[in-house]
Amino acid sequence: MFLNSLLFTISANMKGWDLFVNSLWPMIQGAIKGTIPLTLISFTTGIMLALITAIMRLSSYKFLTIPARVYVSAIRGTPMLVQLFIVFYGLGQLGFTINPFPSAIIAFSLNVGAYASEVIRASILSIPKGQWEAAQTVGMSYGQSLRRIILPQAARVSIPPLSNTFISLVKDTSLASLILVTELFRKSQEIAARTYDFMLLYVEAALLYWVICFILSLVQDRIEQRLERYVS
Amino acid sequence: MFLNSLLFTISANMKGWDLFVNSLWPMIQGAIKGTIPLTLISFTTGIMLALITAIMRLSSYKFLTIPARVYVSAIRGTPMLVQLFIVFYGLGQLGFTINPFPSAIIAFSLNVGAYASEVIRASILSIPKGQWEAAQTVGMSYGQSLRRIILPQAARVSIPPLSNTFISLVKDTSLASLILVTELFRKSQEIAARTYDFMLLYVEAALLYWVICFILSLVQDRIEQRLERYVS
Amino acid sequence: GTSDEDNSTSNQDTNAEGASLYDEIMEKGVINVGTEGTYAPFTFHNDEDKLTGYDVEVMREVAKRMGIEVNFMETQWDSMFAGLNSARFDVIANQVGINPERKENYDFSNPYTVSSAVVVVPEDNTDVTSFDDIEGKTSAQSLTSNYEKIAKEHGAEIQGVEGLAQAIEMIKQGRVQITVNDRLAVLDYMQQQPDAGIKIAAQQDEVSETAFAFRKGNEELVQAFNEQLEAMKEDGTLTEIAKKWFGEDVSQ
Amino acid sequence: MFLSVKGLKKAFGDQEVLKDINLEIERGNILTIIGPSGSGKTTLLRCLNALERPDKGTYSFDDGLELHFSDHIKKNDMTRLRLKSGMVFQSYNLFPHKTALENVIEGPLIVQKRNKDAVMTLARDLLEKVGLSDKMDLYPHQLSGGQQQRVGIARALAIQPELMLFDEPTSALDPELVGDVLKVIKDLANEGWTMAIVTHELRFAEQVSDRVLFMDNGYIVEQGSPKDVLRNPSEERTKQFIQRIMNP
Amino acid sequence: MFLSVKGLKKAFGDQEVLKDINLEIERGNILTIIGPSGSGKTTLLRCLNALERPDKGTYSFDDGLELHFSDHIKKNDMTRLRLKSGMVFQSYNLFPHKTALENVIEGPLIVQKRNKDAVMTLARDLLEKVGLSDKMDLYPHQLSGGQQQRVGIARALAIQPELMLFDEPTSALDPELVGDVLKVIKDLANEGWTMAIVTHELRFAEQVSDRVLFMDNGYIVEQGSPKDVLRNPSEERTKQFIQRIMNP
Ligand SMILES: Nc1ncnc2c1ncn2[C@@H]1O[C@H](COP(=O)(O)OP(=O)(O)OP(=O)(O)O)[C@@H](O)[C@H]1O
Ligand SMILES: Nc1ncnc2c1ncn2[C@@H]1O[C@H](COP(=O)(O)OP(=O)(O)OP(=O)(O)O)[C@@H](O)[C@H]1O
Ligand SMILES: [Mg+2]
Ligand SMILES: [Mg+2]
Repeated sequence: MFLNSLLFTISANMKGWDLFVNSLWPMIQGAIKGTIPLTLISFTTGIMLALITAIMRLSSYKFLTIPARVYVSAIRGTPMLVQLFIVFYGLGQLGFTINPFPSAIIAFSLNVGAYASEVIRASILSIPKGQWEAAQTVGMSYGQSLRRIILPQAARVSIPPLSNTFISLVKDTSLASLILVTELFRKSQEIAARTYDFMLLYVEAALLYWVICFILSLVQDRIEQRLERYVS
Repeated sequence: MFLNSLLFTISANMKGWDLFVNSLWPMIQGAIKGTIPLTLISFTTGIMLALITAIMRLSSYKFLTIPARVYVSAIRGTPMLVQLFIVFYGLGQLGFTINPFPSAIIAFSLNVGAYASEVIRASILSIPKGQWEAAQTVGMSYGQSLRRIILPQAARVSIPPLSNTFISLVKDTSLASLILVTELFRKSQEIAARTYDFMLLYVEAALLYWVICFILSLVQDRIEQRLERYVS
Repeated sequence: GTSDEDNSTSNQDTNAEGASLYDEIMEKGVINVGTEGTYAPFTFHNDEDKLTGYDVEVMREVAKRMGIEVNFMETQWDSMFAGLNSARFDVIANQVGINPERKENYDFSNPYTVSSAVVVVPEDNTDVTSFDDIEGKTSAQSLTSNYEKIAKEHGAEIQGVEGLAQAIEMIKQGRVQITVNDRLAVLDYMQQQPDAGIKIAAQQDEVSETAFAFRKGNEELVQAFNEQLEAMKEDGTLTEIAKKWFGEDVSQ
Repeated sequence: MFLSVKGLKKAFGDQEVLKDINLEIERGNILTIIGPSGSGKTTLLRCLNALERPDKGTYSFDDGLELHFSDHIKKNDMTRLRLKSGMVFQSYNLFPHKTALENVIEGPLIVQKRNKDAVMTLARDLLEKVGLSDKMDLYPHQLSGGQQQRVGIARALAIQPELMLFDEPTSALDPELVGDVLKVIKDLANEGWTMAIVTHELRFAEQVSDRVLFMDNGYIVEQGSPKDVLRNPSEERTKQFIQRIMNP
Repeated sequence: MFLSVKGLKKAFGDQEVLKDINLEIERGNILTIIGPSGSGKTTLLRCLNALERPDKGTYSFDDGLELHFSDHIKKNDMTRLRLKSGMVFQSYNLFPHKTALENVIEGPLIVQKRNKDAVMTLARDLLEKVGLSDKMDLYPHQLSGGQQQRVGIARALAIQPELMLFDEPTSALDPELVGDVLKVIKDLANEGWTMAIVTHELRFAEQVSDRVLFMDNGYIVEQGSPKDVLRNPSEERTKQFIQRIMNP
């Protein structure tokens, strides 16, 4: 019903439709230049950070677990927006001036690192102890067991929750406009500022995000299927 | 190092410290009047919505699964901000004018409902098939099995991921300021707008969020322990 | 009191050799300017997606006359002063209204816009004809703006919104009765959205002035801006730019 | 004749798991089902309990209930069928969030809505019967496998079924714990319960059964008295199977 | 004497699981360990394989390696100890993301870094020895339990240990599949491997062992030739145990 009315509002109003069509390309450009590279780079580095953090938290040394815990707790406990501000403006006030795009990458990677580390930790813990022991009995060291036996199995378990983190990240990148990075949502705001039709443009942005997330979920399915290969 | 410099900046600057102290109480009020009730109410209704959605998705009837899938996909695929705008301004344009606070509750509940439904669905699926069958053999109907056997066990599995959703919600409520609800973050912005010290006030807001999340994680631990009661 | 004196006179404005910000800018030949890019017709993106608007053009002209390039850095109003404080920008060109509080924390150039506050009401409204009539009415305002203060001073209840478009949407939906805003911005809105069903019900007598905002302690830079602005006033360039955007001279 | 099954067929997708099953169970009799892995023993029990819906075939009970699975079956008849039998699983499947006692009362109290006091008395009696009167308030994870399986038996008995079904009730147990469970089943046999038991404990089968049934590949290959089937099997496949189990 | 164990002790927290274990294993001999659940059999094997670190006691090997567990043990010595034995688990513990062949080559190739061609030949030979030459490229979930266990044996053999340890290698298997695995173990016995086997298959123990060891409650209650321990146990506890297993 709502959607109907909305479509009606849009189509009854040819100006609205024109605006919709004309703003599509700038927004897609915003996605291609901002949203997508931000997401991909931050996710990749974030996952590596997450892996290190997860392994630190699983260690039996306090001097490794405590920093990992504090990091995870601080990042998960505070708003993304503030993290961006601290990296960009806060470090700037203290004399470390980092450009917008790398600042965004740092903040988002730290964010992904914290959330994903919990996922990875849980997935490592979910692998039966027998797998560690079997690896040990064929002579593997901790690192070898982790790399060759545990992580490949943990990967399968962690794909669905990691894809949640990923999808959240796609949308969180819209915050990057606060620190001068132009992306999809910023584009919609720019156009809305000119035309004052913010509802239409925000809904359009939302649809684009949806499309991106949908495509990503297809990719997720593919990866999951590949990893399912070896389980019944 | 960063924290050190920050503390130094703050403490070397007694005016900054005064501002920090003076703004604490308004922000806490914002938390008590906005952040916390918004979070609690939205989470409660969201969980109920999530339960219904999860059960719909698990059904074998397309006319139940498809709406549930679309709902989950649409909400997870689009930014929270836009969802808030649609409920508040969008429905308003169509003639359904809802006040800010209830609008925020609706939008956040819908959001929690989508994210949590996936968690609940996964936790229901994680309960061994044997439990369904055992319930069936003592004569239980689908509803009875679900209520008395499956959900109590699924609850235990779903606490950690649901607490993620919850913690995200705490911070997402800051978006409610965009539709006129005054909460913690809005307070920090208001004070910052007056004093121009955005960094200090945002960091202060972040610390408050962290405290809230920390307290919530203690509550989570308690609940988990209670539910662990019956497993070794 | 605020902490900004310390920030604004902080180490970043003179480098190790003691060169001032002005010297630095002139040497590099580029100035970093903070602006929203989403505030039409002052600073926004046109159909070709190019940053433009009154403030943007004035800024460009000033820089051209100083013989330097402009590097616009676009961010939201919320982080505008954070960007200035942390030396991300050297100046803000974004219709920053001059008021005593801000003056305590920042330096201002001479004003380049003179406007006034107006009250916007639904087209069919008849009971608001002056600023005195808004007492007790609910007004949608951007909480960090000058206009919020004006509305409050006249006894209106405040509802916070994100910008003018949202404020007017609130009026259209009957959630609030009025909004107080900048006359020029409202005129632009009414030109873009002629069917909006709103009108200007009253205009303040006192004028409000907006200017470029700088961190404190950069008199040399402010001075340089003022020289160029004066020159632009004298040779009519400023008036020309104003007329291009507003059809009238809003610069004085 | 308590139950007579005719022409029972069940396939999962393309795979025919039960191909043409005909059998009869007398009231008070004990039927043991043996056979190699994958031969369909579990599926047969599950069909008897309505956990799986057969594709074809007929059940006729002595109280007049008749189910023709080629036709549509009324929901009500499926429920009647289900409550005729109690099922004991290989892996116990106790409710982990409920104590032993709560596991037992769940059926009669919640489903059958019987009087609470009566149910409590019944449950206590049953738990005593299986030798667990001192473990009633423990959770499943606090019990050994053998104790859990005995709770499982009490839980199945509590709905007062006419037929008890056991699917390899001891095969998940430590060898030393097997005895306790088999003893409970023997006691039930002596009390005159009607039972169908899938088991690999051939010695036990010999002692307790009235009738032994050997399945292979979805068919009943041979059935008869324990002595006939276990000591003097007439089919080659049966001989082989018994040989392999007795002397691994 | 391949290995002599003296005064072995192991506790988990307060609970003493191995209390004072003394035993000897001769090269080429087969030692069977029997005993009730929880008596410490698995823990003993795990201590021999260094999966658990003993609290006290001494291991002396015939090649001169000596470990005194009261003292600090060099990491290098623990590694030497671990590679002396191959472990076969009750629940197989195959690597599910690797094929049968990959499971077998993992140890020699990755850990011992032996020549790839040699390792492949070795792995193929081993899989053939356990009767799986046609299943090399299947994943564990595509194999039956008995087949998985045989891959487990091949995997343990591949690191070419001097001692093979088996922890109830058939107790998770369907009765019919037990035979195949026991046959493989018998073949290894005939080839002269040194082995320690925990099992509940007393008949098999009798056939294959040189020495049987009965554990209870963390102690070795009785040990000797299979005939002595299984047919004429001198201790009451042993008699009881054998009685219960043989006639459940
Ligand atoms: N739900 C199902 N879906 C598909 N195939 C099934 C299903 N249940 C059982 N089967 C198949 O039906 C066949 C018979 O299975 P069933 O469990 O009845 O054998 P069984 O005689 O009980 O064996 P076991 O002694 O191993 O328990 C097997 O090949 C099995 O894979
Ligand atoms: N990692 C551990 N932590 C604490 N207790 C343990 C651990 N491993 C074993 N135990 C305890 O040690 C005792 C001996 O266990 P073990 O597994 O060695 O017995 P077992 O003889 O192999 O029994 P089973 O026949 O059931 O396999 C048991 O009481 C067990 O609960
Ligand atoms: Mg079965
Ligand atoms: Mg054991």
